Order: sequence, then structure tokens, then C-alpha cells
Amino acid sequence: MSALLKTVNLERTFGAVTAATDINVELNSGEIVGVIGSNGAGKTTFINMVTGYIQPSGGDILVRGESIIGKSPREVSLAGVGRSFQVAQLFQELTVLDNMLIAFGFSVDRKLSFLNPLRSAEKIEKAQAVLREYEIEQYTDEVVSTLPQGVRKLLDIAMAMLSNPGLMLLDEPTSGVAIEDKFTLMDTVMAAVRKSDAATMFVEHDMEVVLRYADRVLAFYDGRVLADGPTQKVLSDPKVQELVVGHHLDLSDSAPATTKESGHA
Amino acid sequence: MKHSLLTAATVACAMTTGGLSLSAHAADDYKLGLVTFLSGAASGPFGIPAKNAADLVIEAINDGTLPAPIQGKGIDGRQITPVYVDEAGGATKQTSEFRNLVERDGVDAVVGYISSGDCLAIPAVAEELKKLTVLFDCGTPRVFEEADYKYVFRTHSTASMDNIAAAHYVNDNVPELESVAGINQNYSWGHDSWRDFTETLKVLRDGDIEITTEQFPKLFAGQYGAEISALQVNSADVIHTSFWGGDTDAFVLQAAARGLLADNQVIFTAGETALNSLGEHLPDGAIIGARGPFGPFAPDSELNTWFQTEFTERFGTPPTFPAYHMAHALIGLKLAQDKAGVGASTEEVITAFEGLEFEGPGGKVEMSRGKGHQAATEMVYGRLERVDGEITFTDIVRYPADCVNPPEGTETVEWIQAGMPGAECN
Amino acid sequence: MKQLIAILVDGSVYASWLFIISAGLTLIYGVMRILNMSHGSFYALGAYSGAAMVGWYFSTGSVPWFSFVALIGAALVAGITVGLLVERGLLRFMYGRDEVVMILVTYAVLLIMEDAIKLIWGVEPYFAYQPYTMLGRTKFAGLSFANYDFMLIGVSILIGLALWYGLNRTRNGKLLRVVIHDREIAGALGINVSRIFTITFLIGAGIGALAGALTAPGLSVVPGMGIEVIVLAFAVVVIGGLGSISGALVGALIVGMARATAVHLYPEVELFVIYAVMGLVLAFRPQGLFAVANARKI
Amino acid sequence: MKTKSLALLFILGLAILAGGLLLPQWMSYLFTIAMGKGLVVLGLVLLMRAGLVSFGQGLYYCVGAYVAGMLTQFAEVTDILLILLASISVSVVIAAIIGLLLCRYREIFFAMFSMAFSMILYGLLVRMQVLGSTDGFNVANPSLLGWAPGPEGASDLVLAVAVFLVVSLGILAWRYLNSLSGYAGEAVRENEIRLEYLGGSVFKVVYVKYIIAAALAAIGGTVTALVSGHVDPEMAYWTTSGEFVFIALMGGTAHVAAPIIAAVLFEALRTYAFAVAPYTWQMILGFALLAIILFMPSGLWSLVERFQNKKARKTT
Repeated sequence: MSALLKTVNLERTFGAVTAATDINVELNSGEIVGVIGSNGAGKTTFINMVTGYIQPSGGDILVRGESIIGKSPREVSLAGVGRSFQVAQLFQELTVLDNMLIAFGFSVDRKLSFLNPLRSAEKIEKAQAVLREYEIEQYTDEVVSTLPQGVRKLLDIAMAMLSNPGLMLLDEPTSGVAIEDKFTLMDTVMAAVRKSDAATMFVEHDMEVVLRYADRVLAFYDGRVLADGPTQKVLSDPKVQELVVGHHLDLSDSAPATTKESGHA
Repeated sequence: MKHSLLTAATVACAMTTGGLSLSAHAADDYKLGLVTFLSGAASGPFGIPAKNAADLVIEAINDGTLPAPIQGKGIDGRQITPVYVDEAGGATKQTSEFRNLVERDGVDAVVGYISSGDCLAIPAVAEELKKLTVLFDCGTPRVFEEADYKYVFRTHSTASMDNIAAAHYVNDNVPELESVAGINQNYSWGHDSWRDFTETLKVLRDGDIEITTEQFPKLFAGQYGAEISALQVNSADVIHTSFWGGDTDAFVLQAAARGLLADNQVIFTAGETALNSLGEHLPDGAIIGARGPFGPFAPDSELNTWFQTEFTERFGTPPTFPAYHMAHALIGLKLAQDKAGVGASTEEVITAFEGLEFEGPGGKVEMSRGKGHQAATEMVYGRLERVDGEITFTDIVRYPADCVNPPEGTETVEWIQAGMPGAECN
Repeated sequence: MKQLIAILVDGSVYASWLFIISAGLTLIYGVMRILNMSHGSFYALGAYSGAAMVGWYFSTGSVPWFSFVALIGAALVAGITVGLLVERGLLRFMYGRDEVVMILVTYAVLLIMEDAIKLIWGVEPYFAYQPYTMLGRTKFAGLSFANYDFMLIGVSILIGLALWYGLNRTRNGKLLRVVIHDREIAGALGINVSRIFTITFLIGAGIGALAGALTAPGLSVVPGMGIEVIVLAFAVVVIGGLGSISGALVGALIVGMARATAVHLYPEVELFVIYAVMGLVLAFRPQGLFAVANARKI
Repeated sequence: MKTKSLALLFILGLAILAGGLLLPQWMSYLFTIAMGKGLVVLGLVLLMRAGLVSFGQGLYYCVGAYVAGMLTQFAEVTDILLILLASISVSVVIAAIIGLLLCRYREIFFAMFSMAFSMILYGLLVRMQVLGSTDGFNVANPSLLGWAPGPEGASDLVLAVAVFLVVSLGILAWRYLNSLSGYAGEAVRENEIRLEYLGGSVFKVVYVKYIIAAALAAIGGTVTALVSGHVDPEMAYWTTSGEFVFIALMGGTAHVAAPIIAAVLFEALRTYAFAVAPYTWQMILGFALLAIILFMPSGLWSLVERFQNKKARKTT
């Protein structure tokens, strides 16, 4: 059986600049991977390539054994790859409910109905259930552009998760979110992710968040994968600490299992 | 959401009907709808001169001061009150405005329309609304060729006449004629003019004529550099143009500056409107037409002297053919009404109008085509010649109506191609 | 051969005319993101004020050569004054609105200006042919051309150079380019965007009026002349890439040559050759030939 | 709530029909023309809700009108239903081809490119002397299912058909706008990237809307041609398309009834501007347009909404 995601010698150049090179990553269902690296290290380029937003200059990307090279974001997402964005990509001037209903229509129902009302009681019910799950139900009738970043991020992820993608890529899910809300947000997201058995990758700058939620870490440096392995192991790698994290990490008192409970309190 | 539609509908109705009071009018006036270009490129050369003529002639009719043989004050015993409408906006808009004139403003008759498109669209509505309508300036022969109308009249000849006569003129007056070239505006008027001219010339010369180039620049293009070069490269003995208004001005200025007018013989079928403004740029020998016996070609009559003097005095320039067209339409309408008598029904006026013959400032008008609804007049061309700096004309040739107008019941193009049977040119 | 020369000369003359009428339009779009429909009215305004001034000037019987100054001066004064009125009195309240809304705003300005011009100057044609005929003509290869048209080529090159110099070599021009490139950064850098907008609009309106004045001697100035050029100018600017001066130059050359070729070889397609060129360019280069790049922002 | 609104729309339709038949003919004519234009604008509004402003709806308006004209004049087909069917088919085919090119563009490029296509049609028609070049040609009186009311009754027949079309297409458009496909337009306007990542095809959404708008414009053109009795290439000229954008902006995009009401008001405004100020009507239109943009950015419909809000506040 082939891996859920496999990249082979993936490479991307922008003119003379090499944004990513020689990337070989394999990912299987249920894995939760933190992606770290300083700005410009190639994290977002990697995610953009895997989701079809930009095309690699060389190499191959296989999703369940099938190459997605040359496919559009839409085709890639239909192949079961979902993503969220660093800046939440939403229908800004519509309400949270309408955002969710549209997402339902396109990623779950998949039928471009012409005359059936979008806001039927049954559909609203379903949408609200999802909003409840992501703890943003109280914003149902608010217009998205008026909401705080955290809510938008959650909505963004909730919409991407609707179709139950086998592979979910979260680009900096906690950026722009107040420090005290980060763990609440991640708890909500991870609960949903775990339920679906999707393989998840999330780009993250905050090592605490990485430590707490990732089983495995991909460390990017200068367009390459510098280290790939279990979270503790990668983060304790001095090379990673020097080049990626930028300072010494004390890992002794932050075992993921224990802090998770306290963070929630 | 629920009251939104009612509110909106109420607002809409209130705003639409609010202006209805406009239509109040005195019953003893003869309300006359006058439609001519008051804006846009056709207003300067056509629309405004026509409106000026209307003002002048209506005043004279109301005061009873028109020279003999036209008599009596007003029309149908009533004073004329004009209602002016801008002809801008296209045929759909104009059919709408026509209805407004008839049904909202309650006019007794409509005189108007310069654009051929409007002249094709309006008659059907006039028939539907049973309103007497006189077309005063448009050129297309299609109006009475494609259909018969009861309520519609046209008191001047079609543009076919201009171009059939033009072909006669160059054939008779340009020595060793072998080739022609054309520059006409890219729309119906230009296409039809060029077609009638070349088809007639082919018939007159048994096909022995070469066409060196046919240029159709966009209407109101303003820049004719490339076309003038093309006319120079494909030099012909005669250049035909049916340009009017600003396009004539631009073409004359640019062609004169580049020597085209000095080196080539040009015939301007509607060039008369440019004489007052641009005469000094037209070289001696240029052939000029006025779409009938108008302006410098108008006959010497008391009526014409009155029209020319009064018009020039009041508006600062002599009357050009659109002014004559308007005068003819108004006089024709008055004479038909007079003939039918005071208090006559529209049907009686129509009967009086059908086949009417009358003298206007521009000579004799015979309503002898289109079952008595379409006029035929003579056509005149002449060569420009300066005498002591004053513009005069030589080689003036007058073509009788029956020479250059297709006979009753024939279609222009078919008639020309059939060899113009029945044309009486002496 | 004769035909080829004719095509080249006619094409260049027409292209320089097109460039002059579209340079102001593309400048305003580049800086302000306003596709200025009323550009045609500024053109008409320049033509009317220039022609009226030339007519008056010759009635005084002064030195003929000075009439060029009268022609251009009157147009520039009129263009800049009305430009100031439109920008300060109306447009500045609209900045930030959708581009399409701005098209309609300037469309409204066009409607108003058309009638205002008619109220001032009436519908009778105005003439200013003296400068056109004064320069005489040149004969070669069996063809004769008006020297005024050659002067037009020179003027368009001068305008092009002036714009290039202004944008690339002066401080204000560099600021302008920052605004063209990224308005947000420009604001963050402390550039007075509002003032830049005013200046740009005045330059654009001035060039528009100048175009009208330079055209006026070759034709009669009549109502509606502004509406006719606006579509042409749009086509040129869209072909070249909205907002790009060099694009307008190349667009003008392409359209000018295409039209001259059509007139000489295939007169029957003259009317839509320009749209065909526009369609072709857009089909292959949606942003036009020289579009100012817009980064896709996530 | 929505069904009540629908019922109101229906009643409004009947009222217009009854009013139209009772009103002086020039007004019912004005209403019919406004209905025709309103349908074109309705299509435009569908596009505008997806963030696309077409300056070329005149293309399909003209196609619809010419199909009507050619069928009645040259093929002697006068049945309104057949004519409508034909003009819808022709416009849909043309839109399906042009849409392949056009639907890749956005914003000002969409606007300019759509204008270019309508100007190409204008150029073609001007060259066609068989079709009367710029003069166009007349359209014969229509019939319905074998019933030919003649010249006197023709405008009433067209009025009735127009009202029927406006009401039924209005209801359809309403349901469409409230369906997923309708909201997909908003989605495209707000965020194409999100839509693509949801697995939706932005191109397909825009393409379908473009075709629907084209069909509506063609229907509007057919209605106009049948009632005015004349067609000419002016209908494809850019100023005609500009007028549609004017009306759309005037009404706003909030409701399917807005374009229709705006069209009626526009025609009324223009005809009175013509009557009151034959020399300066353009100026009046210009100032009206400015006033709407300045004071009612979401169109006249915002008046209605404001009124509703006031009422809602009072009752609660």
C-alpha cells in the first residue's frame, strides 16, 4: 500500500531563487506533523505545491500513489487534500452561516442546484452542528469581515475540513491569534482532526504549540528538509535548535500529554 | 423583505406619473411635434439649421406673413405651438418619444427625422397611432419602397436622386472619364450613396468604368490621413463623397492641405452645408450638390428671396438644404391642411396631401411617388468658381425629377440596374 | 512601394495622434486606478477652447506663427482648470470606490461636460485651420503629406519623452511610480497620495485637452467629438496594458499600423480591425502587452 | 416570508399588466420597453453579484432583437414563443463560445473585453447591407399561438408577454439567487481561492452566469424589438451597454425587482429630461447618476431597505 502523501525530489525555483529543493517526504494516515522553519525556509512553498497552488519546477508529488503534478487547486482538493491559509480565506462580506452553507454545497453535496434554497432548515441545522463543533456557533449570523482573527481561522479550517480530506494542511493556524487563545484554538482543531483520522500537517512558529500537538516534525531550512522525525527528537537536535528554532529549547518539563490538560483549564 | 416590493412599486409609480402635468395644453392651438437633432454631431450641420427654419416659417405661418401664393394665418385656423424633441438616442428611443408626443403631449401632427434609421422605424408607429407625420430630411429610399403608409409623407426626394444625378453629371461633364474612387461614411447613407452612384455610372457607360478604391471610414472618424493617401495612391478621375457635417469639414481641410482637392476632381453630393464655413478651402472646379434645388441652386422666386433674406438676417448664415427641407415640410403640411379646409379630419388632410403639388422656397415639389406620399424634385449640380473671391457656380445642370427619381412603383436599385427605363432627362 | 511608404507614414501619423489622446488616459489609470471616461470631454474641451482662441487670435490680425501658442495655451489652461474642478470638487470624495463605479462617475462627468460645452460654444462648428494649412506640405514618392501631421509625430515623441523623463528622472515622478507600484506602501512611506492624485489628474486632463487642441486644426470642432475618441483611446490603452505609458505607445503604433494597412489593402475591415487587434492581444496577454504587474496577494 | 414576497411580486406583475392596459398607451409602451431593459439588467445584476460588470450586454440585447427582426421579417415566423425560443438558443450558443474566452477575465478586463465583443458585432452589422446597415430594419407584428392581434393590439400583446416574462423570470432568478448556484456568485466575488479549494469550479460558476445573463439580455432585446417594431446596430453600441450598467447601478443588486423598477424609473427620468430640457438632458442624466453614486451607493433599493428598517424598529 502506497503512502498517503509522497514527494520525490521536489523542487521549486522563482527565477534565480531556489525556494525548495530535494524535498522527500512521506506521510501516512493519522499522522500529525508540525512543520517548522524560519521565514523563507520553504514551508509555505511546500504547502502551496502540495495543494496545487503553485507548480513544482521538478520532482513529483504522489497522493495515494497518484501524481498531482499539473493539477489545479480544485482538482487537488477533489483528490482529498484540504488546506487552510495563513490569512483565513473566507467569503468576507457574507455571514458565517452562509460561508458554511456554501462550503457544504461545494464540498459535501457537490451538486450545483439551481432552484433549491441554500438556506433550508435541514442544511442550516447541519451547518450549525459544525459551527458548534468548532465552538463558533455564537457568530452564526455575523458578517465574517467583522470577526476577530481567531474565529476566522476556525471557520477557515472548519470549511476546509467539511469534505473529510485524507490530508489536511494548515498554514500557520495560530498566526494572528492572541497567545492566550492559541491553545484553545488548537485543541478545537485537533479534536476535529483526530476524529477524522486525517493526516495533518501544520506550519507553526511557536515551539510550544508544536511540542504539544505534533507527533512528528519537519524542519525546513533554506529550502531543504533539515530534519524529519518524532517531535522530541527533532526539536532536541542541536542543528535544528541552532538553524531553525534560533535558541536553546528546554524540553524537560513540557511533555505534551501533561500540558494539554492544563492548557485547557 | 415583505413590504419592500410594495414600497418600491409605489415610489416608482409616484415618480413616473409625477410629471404627467406636463401635458396640459390649450385646445385651440395646433400642436406640432418637431423632431430634429439638438445634440450630437448632426445638430450643427442639420438639426439646428432645420430648427431655425422651423422657428422662422412657423412664425410666418402664424402671422400670415409668408409671401404669396401662400395665404392665411396659422394652420387649420389655429396658431402653431411647436414641441421640440431631440432626435438623439437611436430608433428605439425615438419610437418611444414619438408615442410621448402623440399620446402624452397630444400633438396634432409630427414633422421630423433626419436619421434614416428613425425614418424607417417611425412610420409603423405613426400608422398604429394614426398620426399625420411628415419626414423632413432623411435620405433612405427604403421608407416607401418597403411598405405603404397612410399617415406618413416625405416632402423631399430620396438620397438616390442625389447620386443618380451625380453619376449623370460626372458622365456628362468630366472629360475622358475612366475611373472613379469613393470615400463615404461607413453606415447606410454612405453605402447606399456609393452604390447608387456606381450602379448608375455603370449603366450610363455600359460598364466601362474602373473603380480604383472604395473607402468607408468610420462615421465621425475625424482623421482621414490614411484614406487620403489611399486616394492618392489609387488615383482616379473623379472622387465621389457623400460626407456631411463635421466629416466633410475634416476631409476638406485635410485633403486640401495635402493637395488632393487641387489634383483631383471631387464631387460632394451633400457638400452645400460646408460652403459657408469652408468655402475658401474648396478649390475651383469642385462639384457641389445640395440634395435638391436648394441654397445657391434655389430658384429665383419671391418665396425664396423672403426665406433667404429673413433666414440670413436672423441667424447670421444663409439657409442650407436642411433648412429648405424643413420649410418644405411645414409649407406642404399647411397647404394640405388649407386644401382640406378648416376643421377637416386627419383623413381629409391626408387625401388633400396625397399627390399634392406645391412651390416651396426650393422650387416645385410633386408628391408623385409612394402612392402620393413621397416627393420627387429636380436635382442640381454645379462647379464651384470664385469670382472676385465670392463663391459662385458654373456648369450648373438641372436634372428634372423624372430623370433622376425612379418612377412610381419601382425600387431604386432594380430600376437602375434595369437601365433606368422611363427616365425623362430633357 | 508607394503603398508601403503610404502605409508607414499614415500609420505613424495616426499612431502619434492615438498616443497623444491615450497617454493622459493611461497615466491617470496607472496612478489613480480610474478609467477616465471623461477624458473624451477634456479632449473636446481642449479642441473648443483652442479653436475659439485661434479664431479670436486671427481676428485680431497678429503674427500667424504665434497662433500655435494661443492654440495650445488656451487648451492647457481650460483643461487644467476644469481638471482641478473635477478632481477637487468630485473625484476626491470617491477615492477607494470600486473601479467600475469610478468608470460610471467619470461617465457622468462626460455627460455633464458634453452639455456644458454645448451651452458655452453652441452646436455650430468651430474652425482653427490656419495652423494646419500654414505649414504647407511635403511631396515625395508621388504622394503629398501635410507638414502639420509630421509635426504631430514630433509632438507625440516630445510628450512621450517628457512623460518618461518626468516619471524616471524627477523626484515627483519617482514618488508617482511608487504610487503606481503599490499604493499601500506609498501611504506607509508618508507620500502625500492625495496630492499626487491631484497632480496626476491635472497632467492627464492637460494632455487630454492638448490632444484636442492639436487635433482641432485638422477638422471642424463639433458636438460629440469627445465621445468618438474615447473608445479608440480605451482600445489603445487596453492593448498596451492599462496604466503603462510605453504600453500606450506600442498600442498606438500597433493600432495605427493595423488601421493604415486595412485602409490601403482591405478597406472593408477598417471598422473593426481595432477590436480584432484588441481581442487578439487580450486572448494571449490578458493584462495587455505592458501591464504594470499586480502581485497576487494571499 | 419569502413566499409572501413572491406573492407580492406576482400581484405587482398583475397590477402592472392591468395598469399597463389601462394607462395611456405611451406609458404602457414605456413600461414595456422598461421591462425589456429590466430583463437585460437583471442578467447584468447576476453577473455583478459575482463581481463582474459587463460593458457588453448590448451584444446579446442586439442578438435577441435581430433574431426577432429576422424571423418576423424574412422567415415570416411571428409567434412570440418561437421567437423567444430562437433568440434564447442563438444567444446561448454565442455566449457559450465567447464565454470560453471571456470568463477567464475579471474586473476592468472583463468589462473592456466584453465591450470589445459587442463592438465587433456592431462593426459586422454596419457592414451588412442586407440587414439595413446602420438603419436597421422593421420588425413585423408578433402573434401568439396563432392569434395575431394586428398593429393595434400588438403592443398590448407584447406588454402582456413582457409582464409574464418579468414575473416568471423574476421568480426564477430569485430562487436561483437563493440557491447554491446563486450564492456561488457571491463566493466568486468574495474569494475565488476559497471556492476552488472547496472543490468548486470558479470558471463553471462564472460561465453559467454569463450564459444566463446572455439569455436574459436576448429576451430583453426580443421584447424591445417586438414592441418598438424596429432594430438597428445601435443596440450593440457601447453606449447602450453603458446604459444597462447605469440602470443596474441605479437599482442596486440587492433584489431581483430592483433592476426592473430602476429600468422603469430610468425610462421615465430620461423621457422627462427629454421633454423638460431638450438641450441639456444629458446633463440631467449625468447629475442623476452622480447623485445615485454619491448618496445611494447600493442603489435605489437601499431606500426600500432603509424604509423597512425604520418600520422594523418601530414594530419591535
